[in-house]
Amino acid sequence: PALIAAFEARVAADEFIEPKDWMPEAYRRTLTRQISQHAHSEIVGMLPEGNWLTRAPSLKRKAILLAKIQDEGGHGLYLYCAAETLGTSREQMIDALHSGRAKYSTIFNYPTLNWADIGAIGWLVDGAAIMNQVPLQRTSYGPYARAMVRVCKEESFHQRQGFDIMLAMANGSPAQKAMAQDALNRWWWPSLMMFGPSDDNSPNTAQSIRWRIKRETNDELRQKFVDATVPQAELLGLTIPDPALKWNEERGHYDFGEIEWDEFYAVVRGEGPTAKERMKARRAAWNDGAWVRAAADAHEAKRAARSAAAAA
Amino acid sequence: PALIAAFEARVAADEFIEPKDWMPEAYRRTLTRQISQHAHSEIVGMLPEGNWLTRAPSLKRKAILLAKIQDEGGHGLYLYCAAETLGTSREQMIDALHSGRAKYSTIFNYPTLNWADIGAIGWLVDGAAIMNQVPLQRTSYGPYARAMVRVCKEESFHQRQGFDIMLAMANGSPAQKAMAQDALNRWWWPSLMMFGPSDDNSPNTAQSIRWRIKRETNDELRQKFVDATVPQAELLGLTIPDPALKWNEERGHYDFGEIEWDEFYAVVRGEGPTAKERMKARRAAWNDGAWVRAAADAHEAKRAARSAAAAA
Amino acid sequence: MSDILFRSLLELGDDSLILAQRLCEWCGQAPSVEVDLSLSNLGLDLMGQATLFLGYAGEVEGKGRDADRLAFHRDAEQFRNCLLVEQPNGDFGQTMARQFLFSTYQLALFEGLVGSTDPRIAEIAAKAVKEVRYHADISADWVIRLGDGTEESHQRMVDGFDWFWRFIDDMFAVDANQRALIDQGVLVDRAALRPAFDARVAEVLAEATLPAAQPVWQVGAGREGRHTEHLSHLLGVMQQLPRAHPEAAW
Amino acid sequence: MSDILFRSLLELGDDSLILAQRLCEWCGQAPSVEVDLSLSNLGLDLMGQATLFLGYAGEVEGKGRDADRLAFHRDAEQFRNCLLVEQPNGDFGQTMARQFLFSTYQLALFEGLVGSTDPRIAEIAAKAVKEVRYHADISADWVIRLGDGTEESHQRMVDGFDWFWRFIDDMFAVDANQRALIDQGVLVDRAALRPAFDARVAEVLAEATLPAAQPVWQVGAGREGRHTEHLSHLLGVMQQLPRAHPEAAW
Repeated sequence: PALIAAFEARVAADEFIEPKDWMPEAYRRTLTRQISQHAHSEIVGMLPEGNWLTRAPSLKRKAILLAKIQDEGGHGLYLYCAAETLGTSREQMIDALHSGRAKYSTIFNYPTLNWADIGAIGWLVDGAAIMNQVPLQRTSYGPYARAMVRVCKEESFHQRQGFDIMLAMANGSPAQKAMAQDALNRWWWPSLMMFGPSDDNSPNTAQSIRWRIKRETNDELRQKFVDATVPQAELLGLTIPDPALKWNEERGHYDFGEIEWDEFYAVVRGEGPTAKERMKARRAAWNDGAWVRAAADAHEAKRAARSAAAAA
Repeated sequence: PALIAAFEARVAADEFIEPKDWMPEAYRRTLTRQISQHAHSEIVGMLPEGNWLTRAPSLKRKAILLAKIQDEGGHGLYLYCAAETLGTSREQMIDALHSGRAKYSTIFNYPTLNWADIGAIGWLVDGAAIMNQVPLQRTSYGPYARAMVRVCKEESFHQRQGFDIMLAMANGSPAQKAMAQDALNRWWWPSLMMFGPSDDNSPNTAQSIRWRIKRETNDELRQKFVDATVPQAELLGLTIPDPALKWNEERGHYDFGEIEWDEFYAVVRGEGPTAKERMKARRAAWNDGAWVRAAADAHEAKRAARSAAAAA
Repeated sequence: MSDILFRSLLELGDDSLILAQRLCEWCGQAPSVEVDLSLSNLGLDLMGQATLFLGYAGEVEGKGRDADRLAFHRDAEQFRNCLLVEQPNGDFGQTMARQFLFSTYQLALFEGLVGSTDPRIAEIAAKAVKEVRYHADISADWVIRLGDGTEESHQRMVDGFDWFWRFIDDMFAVDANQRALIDQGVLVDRAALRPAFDARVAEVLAEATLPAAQPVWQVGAGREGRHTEHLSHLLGVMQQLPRAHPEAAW
Repeated sequence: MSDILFRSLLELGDDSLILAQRLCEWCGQAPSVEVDLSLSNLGLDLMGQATLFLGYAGEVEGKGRDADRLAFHRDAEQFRNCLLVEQPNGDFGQTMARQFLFSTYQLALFEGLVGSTDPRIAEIAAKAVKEVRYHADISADWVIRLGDGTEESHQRMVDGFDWFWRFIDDMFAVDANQRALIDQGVLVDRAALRPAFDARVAEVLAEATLPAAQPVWQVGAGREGRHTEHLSHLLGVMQQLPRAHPEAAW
């Protein structure tokens, strides 16, 4: 209890908790779940964009997309490392992902159907991720906070690249503009869902805020995202697919329609439109690569044995 | 020896030998090799055309091509059946194919690189096959001869369809005409190789002719093919890629250049440009389908057991 | 009204076309030569249906597009096929699961369309219904054979069907704009076919010793042009040549 | 002469472009995240080279085609890449065998082109040679690691290399028309690079405990636009969008 009190005081004083520091088990568990889920999201998130990498329509767009996906893999690595400092190995985390015990962001269970989806992902999905992640740069767990500093810097770059694709298409041929609008129609609601259940249905929020794992509620972040994004859509000349959307002078915010929570919970359960494809791809990559990882280990062992023999 | 004499007399009298008749072991062996090789050629021959089936440029062409490939599969089946009457099972023959002991026509180890190749295969490859096969309708082994009657009828249909593709492309856009010429350039020499080594290097020909397994020599058939095909190329307005090609008034035949026998023997050895792809595809189909064949057998056994139990 | 009829004919033609294209991918790859030929038969029937429905669709549209133009020069979001038929082949079991679900649906549909008040539709359906009855039978046979075969084949069929349960409602979806054509007897109300479909599926799954259809979140809306990621890949292959040479005749 | 230079620049650009496209296919599928990132690095380098060489090719041609036009609007027979780079990825071992063979060749080539009398070529090569030195090293490391790893990985490397031995001469082929440019020091005589290539390959294979290069019939002639069946499939994917919307800017 003295330990707990000291811990809570440090957190309240906005000090960073470091791996070697004492921390409550629930804090460790919550953080491990959150960071590994975030890491998995980066890795699974490579797939919907990878779906268009081989079909990117210009050399420049292809190179930018490849570099972006590479950044996501890099983020996944930092985050796995951050989570490992809490005592769970990467293998364990990956196993939890492949067996369906661990989650990843629901957004990546939606399909990428045309090239504008790559723009929409950068603009909306990375945009929403930034809203979620900027406060995490000040999260109470040091390794996580430091990983997020790096992640956030790259994400805002990705968001601008995505917006740039949307801009080119919104100002392109009628077919391109139609693709851009279609992408917005399909990605808008899933992006709003990225902030999680509404505050009424998010029982852990208070605890997470007290521990400075979160710093704002789901609904607060969602509102921020809507407020920031609507003017961007106007700039693009695209229509957000929500008839209830309108500026509320009194609140100083946009009002917007109700999310289809049935769909949200189905996707969380793993029944999203593209969930089977995503898990199949991840499992196949992992299983197909098993012989490579085993060979690398075997070679390393041989090499070490030879060095030892030479030294003896 | 009396048996041999009687056998040779029947063959010389153009009677059919039937499965239950006595026949020399060498005759049985030669025929088994030839018929199974022919069957394998039909089955492997589905692959180069299958390479363009999913990309056929019109609904009509796609349907015609699918039906054609289906015919080839059918030919493979008749021929496997004919070979089975000589005492070798289909499994054994397929195993010989997959292990590389059995051969198939060298022509199918060349790639199909554009849609005109589908035309060229019909026109040239089926054309050459017909030259080879028409005499086999009178071959001495009854089941083989009867299979060839059916095969030949369909092949000449295929040849006309192939010529029709060439005609459409030769009269099409400049790009289409270029594809047609390119296809002819690539398929001409391999088609001439289909008739096998020159008579000087074909030691078994005499025996095969005596047994009425063959009825004309390789070089005779090759000359027939050239004589028949040159005017067709002229009709198409395409150029046969052989500077030595010219009409020889005296012989009453076309003279033509020397085949690259090094290449021929390399392809026979299994080093053709697309040989690895073909064998990989066949082995994969067979291995991937093992569970299906096993399940069908298991189900059949269960069903039989249930019938027996019901009858008891 | 003619644009609704056009769209409805696209639904019919695209279903057959896309599934035929998937079956073409099997060519030369099937578990035995006999199965190869059998899959080609299904493919040829479906291609014939597609040609007739798309040809009629082009006439109804009246903009000079023939069946080839419609097949080879539309983007994915303009296709109106159900999501089921565009799903990848997977293994042979998965292909047969897909075929059984689709042919069972299509048989019920065509049995209805034989009585369409549109004589062209009735005529196409009358020809196709015999073909489809065979498709439904042969695929049901395979489902039973593989479901009640070996342990491995049973598991593969469970996994095979598992891929598809999310796409069943989509197959039966009816657009509000199609109501008038249904009322006129031009189209069949697909929703009304559902109970018979469910019963037949349950019957075959039971005989195959396979678990019943799984109640999972249903993914829409192929009929509105929102597809899965697989369709644009399929079209990329199918349309490669006509798109590269848009004005050529073949 | 400028059409020979154009063609030669296509050879350089297409090699890098096609191999980059193959590496893109690995994205999200590699044996580990680290390997995924490493393959992306190679792909990005190659894509950069392709952009520079094809851009220069377009300038030399002088018909207003830029690098994108050349990459996305040529048919297979107009591509001048060697056959090796268009081969399918196979498993990771096969991909590394291909990379090792190609990067070893490309390193020798670019080391020569750094001294090209054409300043644009020299400049591109000077930038690229550092990248390619890394590619050659990292792929040699993998060949050794996997060749001298487990029994399974050893066999997979044997099979992996086996796919490629027929394409080695093709990589080094020189067209008679290119002689003048070689004599002027614009291009490198690829044939002259062969002994060093053979020696390096032999050295790495030996360290990897793998059998030496197999003397098989050599298949030509990618440099003349006669490819394997794989290239048109690759291009169908790569060019799908620009071909469907030929006038769009992205």
